[in-house]
Amino acid sequence: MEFGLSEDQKLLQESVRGTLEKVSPLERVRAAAEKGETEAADIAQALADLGVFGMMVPERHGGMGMALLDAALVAEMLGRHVAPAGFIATAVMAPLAIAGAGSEAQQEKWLPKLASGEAKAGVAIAEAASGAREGAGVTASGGKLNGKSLFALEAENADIIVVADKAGALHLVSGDAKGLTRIQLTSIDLTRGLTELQFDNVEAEALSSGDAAATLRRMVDAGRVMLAADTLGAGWMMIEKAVAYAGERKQFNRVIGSFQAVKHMCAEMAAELEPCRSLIWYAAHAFDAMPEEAGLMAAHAKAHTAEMGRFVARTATEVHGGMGFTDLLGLHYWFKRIGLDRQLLGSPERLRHEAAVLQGWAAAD
Amino acid sequence: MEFGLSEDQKLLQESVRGTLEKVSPLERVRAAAEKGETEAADIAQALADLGVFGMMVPERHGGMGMALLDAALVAEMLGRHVAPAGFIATAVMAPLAIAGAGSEAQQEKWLPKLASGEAKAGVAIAEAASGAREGAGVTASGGKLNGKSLFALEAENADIIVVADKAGALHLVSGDAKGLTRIQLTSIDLTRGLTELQFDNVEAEALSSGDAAATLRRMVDAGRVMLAADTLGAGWMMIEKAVAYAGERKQFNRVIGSFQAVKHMCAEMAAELEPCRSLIWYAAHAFDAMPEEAGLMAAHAKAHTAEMGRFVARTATEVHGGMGFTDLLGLHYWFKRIGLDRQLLGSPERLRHEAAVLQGWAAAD
Amino acid sequence: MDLAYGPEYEAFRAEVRDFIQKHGDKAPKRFGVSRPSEESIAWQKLLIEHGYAARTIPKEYGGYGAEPDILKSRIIAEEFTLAKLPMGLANQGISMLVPTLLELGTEEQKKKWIEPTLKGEVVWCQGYSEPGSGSDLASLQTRAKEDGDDFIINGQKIWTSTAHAADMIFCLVRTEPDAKKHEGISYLIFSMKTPGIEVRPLKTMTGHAEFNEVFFTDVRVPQKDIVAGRGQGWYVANATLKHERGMLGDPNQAGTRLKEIVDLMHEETVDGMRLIDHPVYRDRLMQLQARVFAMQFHGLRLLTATSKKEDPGIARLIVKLQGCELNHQLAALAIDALGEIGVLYGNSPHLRAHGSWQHRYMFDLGLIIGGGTAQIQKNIISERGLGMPREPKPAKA
Amino acid sequence: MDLAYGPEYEAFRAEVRDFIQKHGDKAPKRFGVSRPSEESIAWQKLLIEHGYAARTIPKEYGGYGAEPDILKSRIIAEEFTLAKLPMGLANQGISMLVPTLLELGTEEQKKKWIEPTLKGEVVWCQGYSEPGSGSDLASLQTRAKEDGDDFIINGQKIWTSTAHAADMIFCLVRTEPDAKKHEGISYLIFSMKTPGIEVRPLKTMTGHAEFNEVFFTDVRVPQKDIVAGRGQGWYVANATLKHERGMLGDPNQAGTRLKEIVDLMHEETVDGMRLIDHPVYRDRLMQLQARVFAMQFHGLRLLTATSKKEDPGIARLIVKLQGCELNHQLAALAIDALGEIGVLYGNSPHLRAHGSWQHRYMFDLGLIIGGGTAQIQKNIISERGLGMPREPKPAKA
Repeated sequence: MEFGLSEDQKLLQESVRGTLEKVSPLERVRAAAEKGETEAADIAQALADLGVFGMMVPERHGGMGMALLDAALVAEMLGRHVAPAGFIATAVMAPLAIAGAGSEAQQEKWLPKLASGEAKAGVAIAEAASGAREGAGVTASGGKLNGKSLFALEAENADIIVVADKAGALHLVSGDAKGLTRIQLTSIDLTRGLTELQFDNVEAEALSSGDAAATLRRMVDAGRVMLAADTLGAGWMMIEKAVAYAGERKQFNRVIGSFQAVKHMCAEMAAELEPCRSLIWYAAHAFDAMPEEAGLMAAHAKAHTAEMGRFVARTATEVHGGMGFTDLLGLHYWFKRIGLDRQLLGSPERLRHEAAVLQGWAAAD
Repeated sequence: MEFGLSEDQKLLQESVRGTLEKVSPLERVRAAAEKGETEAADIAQALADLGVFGMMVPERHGGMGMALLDAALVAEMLGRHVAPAGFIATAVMAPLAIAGAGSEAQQEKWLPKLASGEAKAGVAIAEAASGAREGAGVTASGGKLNGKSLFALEAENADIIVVADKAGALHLVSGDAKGLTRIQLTSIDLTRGLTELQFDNVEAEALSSGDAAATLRRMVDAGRVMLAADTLGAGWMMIEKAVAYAGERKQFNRVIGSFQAVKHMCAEMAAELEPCRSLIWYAAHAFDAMPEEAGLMAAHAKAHTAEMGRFVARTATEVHGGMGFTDLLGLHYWFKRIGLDRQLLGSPERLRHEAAVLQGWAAAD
Repeated sequence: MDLAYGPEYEAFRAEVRDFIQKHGDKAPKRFGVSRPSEESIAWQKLLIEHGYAARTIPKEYGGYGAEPDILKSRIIAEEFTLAKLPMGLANQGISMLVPTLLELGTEEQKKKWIEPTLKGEVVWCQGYSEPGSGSDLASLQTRAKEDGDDFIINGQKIWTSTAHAADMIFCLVRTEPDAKKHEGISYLIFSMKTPGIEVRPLKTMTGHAEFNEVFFTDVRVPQKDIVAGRGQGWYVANATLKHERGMLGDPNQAGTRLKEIVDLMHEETVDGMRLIDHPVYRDRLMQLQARVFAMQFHGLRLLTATSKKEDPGIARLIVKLQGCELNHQLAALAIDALGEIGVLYGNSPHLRAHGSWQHRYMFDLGLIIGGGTAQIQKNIISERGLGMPREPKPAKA
Repeated sequence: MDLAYGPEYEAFRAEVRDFIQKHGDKAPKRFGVSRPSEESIAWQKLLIEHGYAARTIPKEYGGYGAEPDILKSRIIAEEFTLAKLPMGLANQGISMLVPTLLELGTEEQKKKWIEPTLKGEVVWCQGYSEPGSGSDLASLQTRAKEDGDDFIINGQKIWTSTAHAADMIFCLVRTEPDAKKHEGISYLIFSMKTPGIEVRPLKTMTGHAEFNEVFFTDVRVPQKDIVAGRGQGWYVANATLKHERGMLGDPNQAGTRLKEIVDLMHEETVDGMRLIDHPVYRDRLMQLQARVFAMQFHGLRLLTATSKKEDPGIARLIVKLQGCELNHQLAALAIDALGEIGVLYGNSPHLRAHGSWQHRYMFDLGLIIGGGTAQIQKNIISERGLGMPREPKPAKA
C-alpha cells in the first residue's frame, strides 16, 4: 500500500518544474499573451526535450507508456507556470484516442510523431464533454464531416485534430484539410487557445478500430484530470504568491501577513486546495488501475478542484489588494487560467450531475 | 414615500421589547424549557395585556386591525427573547383564517376571544406549506376529518385548531373534539411546541365563507413573514451577545474582540443579517398593500433570512468559543430557535423553488 | 410604511416626464471617454437649467440652487432610468471636489472652480492612493517641500483614473514631515499641465487601463492652493471619501444585472435545455434575487432615513461591502451558467453581451479589494457599527 | 502508487480475519458509558494478547510489543470496521497519557500506570483547559503551592470529560508562579479520590453533560507525581496534544456518514418525491461526496508518508480543520434534507436515526470551536505550514 509519488515521479515533476522556471517565467508568459501566442515554440521545444509529449504514447510507438498520474504531475507544473504550451490535447487526449481507437496504420503514422513533438494534435469534443451549444455539432457521413465544433483544444495550429461527432464516433482530420475553417476564439486566458472548427464536407479518417465510445469516455476522463491538475498547480502558485506578498507588503507599520485576517485567508486557501491533490492522484491512478471508478473520480476531481480553485483565485487576489488587480504583478494570468479550466470539458455543476448519474442517483438527461 | 417604521410602530416594538425583557429573561426561558413548558402562561398573559393577540383581529371583532408589519415587529421581539409563547398561529395565522374564510357566526364566536387572549388557536397546515411526509394528510367528508397532520403549530393546548385538508380546504376543529389525538413532538427548540394531530372521524366546521384557497395562501405567507422576523430577532440577539462576549473575554492578554478575525466575523454577521430586515418589512407591507407581490416576497424573506440566520447562529457560537457550546450562557436557545424557524412552513430550498414557480421560471411540481 | 410618493412628488414627477418628452432627443449619443463630448456638455447645461443636475449647488456657483430633497433626486433618477436617458455628468470633480470645496473651500476657490467643473469644462482627477499606502492611506509619502510661496512636490500616486485627460488634480501631499502621520498632510489643487508631472497608464486584470500612475518630479505649485489649511488634508479627504462611499454599491445596478441574467437564462441553451430549467443554476439565481431585493429595499430604508435626517447607523455602513459583493456574485452566476461562452473575452466570436459579464466579474473584484477594501469595510463595521475595539498597536520589536 | 497491500500484509489481513471469525462473538454488547464494562475489559484483554490493541506498547508495560507498522494498524481497523466489531478501548488514558509516559515518564511511573490503564482497570481524565484559558492554554491559573513534600492545589478545570467516573487525572498546574507563562507549568498525575476535588457535570447545547467542571480546593498531592520535571508541563502537554490531533477528523467517519445520508435520501420522501430526486439537495450531496473522497485519499497519503517516516508538512496540519468542518456539513445536509423531521430531537415520535443528525450537527460544532478552535488551527496552518509571521504582541496600553 503506497499512496504517493515514486522517486521517479518526484524527479519527473522537479525536472519539469525546473525547466518551466527557466523557459516560462512571467515575462515570457506576458510576452506570449501580448502577442496572442498560445503555443510558444520555445516552451514547446523545451517540453519536447524533456520527452513530455511521448509520456502517454505506448513504448512500441516511440513513447514512454507512462501513467496518467505522471501526466497529471506535468499538467500541474504547466498550470503552476501558466505555460503557453499545448499538452492536454496533444500529449494526453489525442494519443489516447489514436492508441485506443486507431488502426495499426493510424497509430504507426501519428503516434511516433506526436511522441517526439514533431506533430501536434488538437481535440474537438466539447459537445460531448460539456454539452452542445445551439447550432454546434458535427455529423459524419461517407467519410466526410459537416457542421461545427466549438471550443476545440490546442487545435489552432495542430497538424491533426481528433473530432467527436454527434453519435460519439471519433474521427481524425488533417489540420490543412479542405473545407476545414479554424476560427480563433479568445478567452480571458491568453495562455491557451480555443478554436471553433467549421466543417464543410471535410475528409476524415474514422478512428474505429477499438471501442470508440469507451475511448471517447477515456479521453474526457483524462482531460478532466489534467485540467484539475492544471488548476491545482495554478492555485498553489497563487497561494505562494499571496504568502510572499503578505510577507513583504507593509501597512500600519506591520507586514500584512501578520494580520490575523490575512493569515486566516491564506490558511483557508491551503486547507481547501491541498486535499484536491489527493483526489487528483487517486483519479489519475483509477484511470490506469481501476477503470470502474475512473469516470466518477475524474468528474469529482475536476469539479471539486474547480470550486476550490475559484476560492483560491479570488482570495489570493484579495490578499494582494489593489496590486492583485493590476497587470503589474501578472497575478491575473493564474486567476484566468483557473477561470478557463473551470469551464472546459464540463463545468462543476455538470460534472456533479454526471457523478450522480454514474452512481444511479440521477437519471441521465 | 416612506420606507420605515412609524412612530407608533417604534413605540409598539419598544413596549414589547420592554415587556419581554422583564417577563422572558433567560432564566425564565430556561425554566420553561426544562419543564417542557412551550406556552408559558405568565408570558402569554403579559402579551395579552399588551393587546398583542388582537393585532390581526378586525376592529369590529374586538381587535385592532393592524398591519402584518406590526405583527412582524412583535414576532421579531419574541425571537429576540426566545419567548416560550404562542403568537404566530394564535395571533396571526388563525385570525387570518377565520376572518378570511369564516362565516359571520364563526367570526363572532372566535375572533373576540382570540383577540383578548381568552382562547388560543393552533394551525395544522404543514402538509400544504412544506410538503406532506409519507402517510400524512387529512381528508374531509361529511363534516368529519380523518387522517393526520404533522408539525401543527401552537396546537398542543389550543382551544381551536385551523386544519387544511389535502384539497386545500380549511376546517375549524375544537381542541377537545372526540376522535382528535394530539401527540407532542419534541424538536431542538424547547421554547416552542410542535404537535402531531390524528383525526379519527373528528367533527369539524368548514371555513368556507370566503375564498379558502386564497386564505390558505395568505396564512402561509403571513406565517412565513413571522418566522423570518423571529429569526431576525434571534439572530440580532446572537450578534449582540457575541459582540458583548468578545468585549469581555480575554485571551493572550487582549479582549478577543480586538482580534481582527473576531471583529470580521461580527462585521460579516451584521452585514449579512441587517438587509433581511428591509426584506421582511417589504414582504409584510406587500401582504397588506401589494397582494400580487406578497407570495414571492414572503418566500424570499423567509428563505433568505433562514440562510443568513444559520450563518449568524454558527458564527456567533464560534465567537463564544467553548462557552457558546455549553448550556451555561444559554446561547443555544437562540441557535435552536433559528434552526426550527428554518424548517417550519417551508425550507429555504423549497421556498426558492416556489419563488421561481411564482415568476414562471419553474414548473409547479 | 408608504411606498407612494404623494401628490407634491407626483407633480414633480410629471414635470420631469414633461422635460424628458420635450428634451429627451437632445440627450448625447456620444459621451466621450475621459472628457465629456460637446453633446454631453450641452446636455449638462440643459439639465442644470432645469434642476436635474447640480440641483442643490447654489446658483452663485453655477448650480440650480434648490433645497436638498432626496426624494426629488430619486424621482429624477427613476424617470431618467426609465426613459433610458443619461443623467448629468458624474466625474470625480463633480462628486468629490465640488462638495469638498462647498464645505471647506475659500470663497475664491469656490468661485473659481465649481462652475467650470459642473459645466464639464474643467476635468479633475484624484491623487490620494500611493503604491505604499493603500488601506493605510495616512501613511502617504508624496512630499511637498516649501520653497518661497510655492511647494515643490516629489512622489508618486496610483489608481488615478482620468489622470491622462484631466486638467486639474486634487491631491494629498505631506507638507509637515515632522507632524504625526494624520496631521502632516495637506489637500492641494493644481494643474496637471504643471511641468514635472508624468502620467503612465495602469493596466488591470481586465486588460484595460482604467487607472493611471502619476509621477511628480519637482513639481512647483503655489502654497495658496491648499484647501482648508496646512496639515488639514486628512480631515478634508475623509469629508471627501464620505461622498465617494455614497456612490458605490448602487442596488438598482444589481437589479438591472439580475434582470439581464434572467433573460440570458431564458435564451441560452445547452444540449437543447434552457439554462433557466437547470435547477442548480436556478436555485443560485433565486438566492441572488433575494439578496437583490433585500439590498434594494435596504436602499429605500436608507433613503427614507436620510430624507428624515435620521442616522441609519450600521445599516449605512454595510452597503458598500454587501453591494460590491452582490454585483460580483451576479456576474459569477452569469459566467458560470454560460459555460465556455462565459469565459470568452475581448473580441471573440460567440461573445455574449460584449464580454461584459467577465469584465464586471473582474472589475467588481477590483472594487472589492481596492479603494477601501473589504477588509477595511469590515473594520469600519465592527468598530463604528458594533463598537468593537481597535486592533492594539504592535509593540516595538 | 499502489493501493494493494502486497503478500505480507494480505497474510496479516488473513490472520485478522481468522481472529474475527474465531473470537468475534466475544465482542462486548455493552460497553459501559464512562467506565468500560466487564465485557469490554475481557475483550480488551483478548485483543492485547493477539496484538490488536496496545499493539506497539512494550510487553514489559502490558502491551503486545510489536514494531510500529501503520499499515498493519490500518488493516486491523479496516477489518474490524468491515465486521462491525468494536476496536479496543479508546479513552484519554490510552490515547494521551500512555504515549506521554512512554516518552517522558520515569521507569516507576511506566511500571505503575501503563498496564492497568491499557487493561481498562484505571480510568483517567485530562485537566488542561480552564474557564479563563481556552485557546490561550498557557495562561492557565490552577495553582500548586509547595508544602513539604506535597503540593496544595487550588483552581478550576473545565471540559473534563469522564471526570465523574475517573480514578486518576493528568493535570496541568502552575507550580512556578514567577516564571514566564510557558515555563511555570507542571504536568501532575493524581487520584480523583483525593479530598478537595469536586466534579460538576457541564451540560452542553446537545442537552447532555458530555463534559465536567472540576474544582480543586486545597487538594494535597505528592510532588513526586510530576511527569518530566517541574516547569516542563507545557512541553509535556504539547507532546500529548500531538497524539490527540491525530485522533480527530477521521475521514472514514465522514465516509460512513455520507453513506447513511445517501440511504436516507433514497428512503425519505416529501409529497411523494424522494429526496435524492431533489436536484438542489443532490448537488450538495455531490459536493460533499467530493470532499469526503478528497479527505479519505488525503488520509491514505498521510498514512503512506507516516509509514515512510516522511514529514507530510502542511498536509498534516489541515486535517482537523477540514475534517471537523466536513462532518458538520454532512450533518447539516442531513437535517436540511429531512425538513421538519430534521429538527426533531430527544425522544420525539418520527425521529430518524435516534436524532443523531442533530446531535452530530451540534456536537461537531463544539469540536470546531472547542479544544483548539478553528481559529487556532488557522493560526497553526498559516504559521507552521506557510511560514507566516506571528501576530505582534500588543503594545502596553
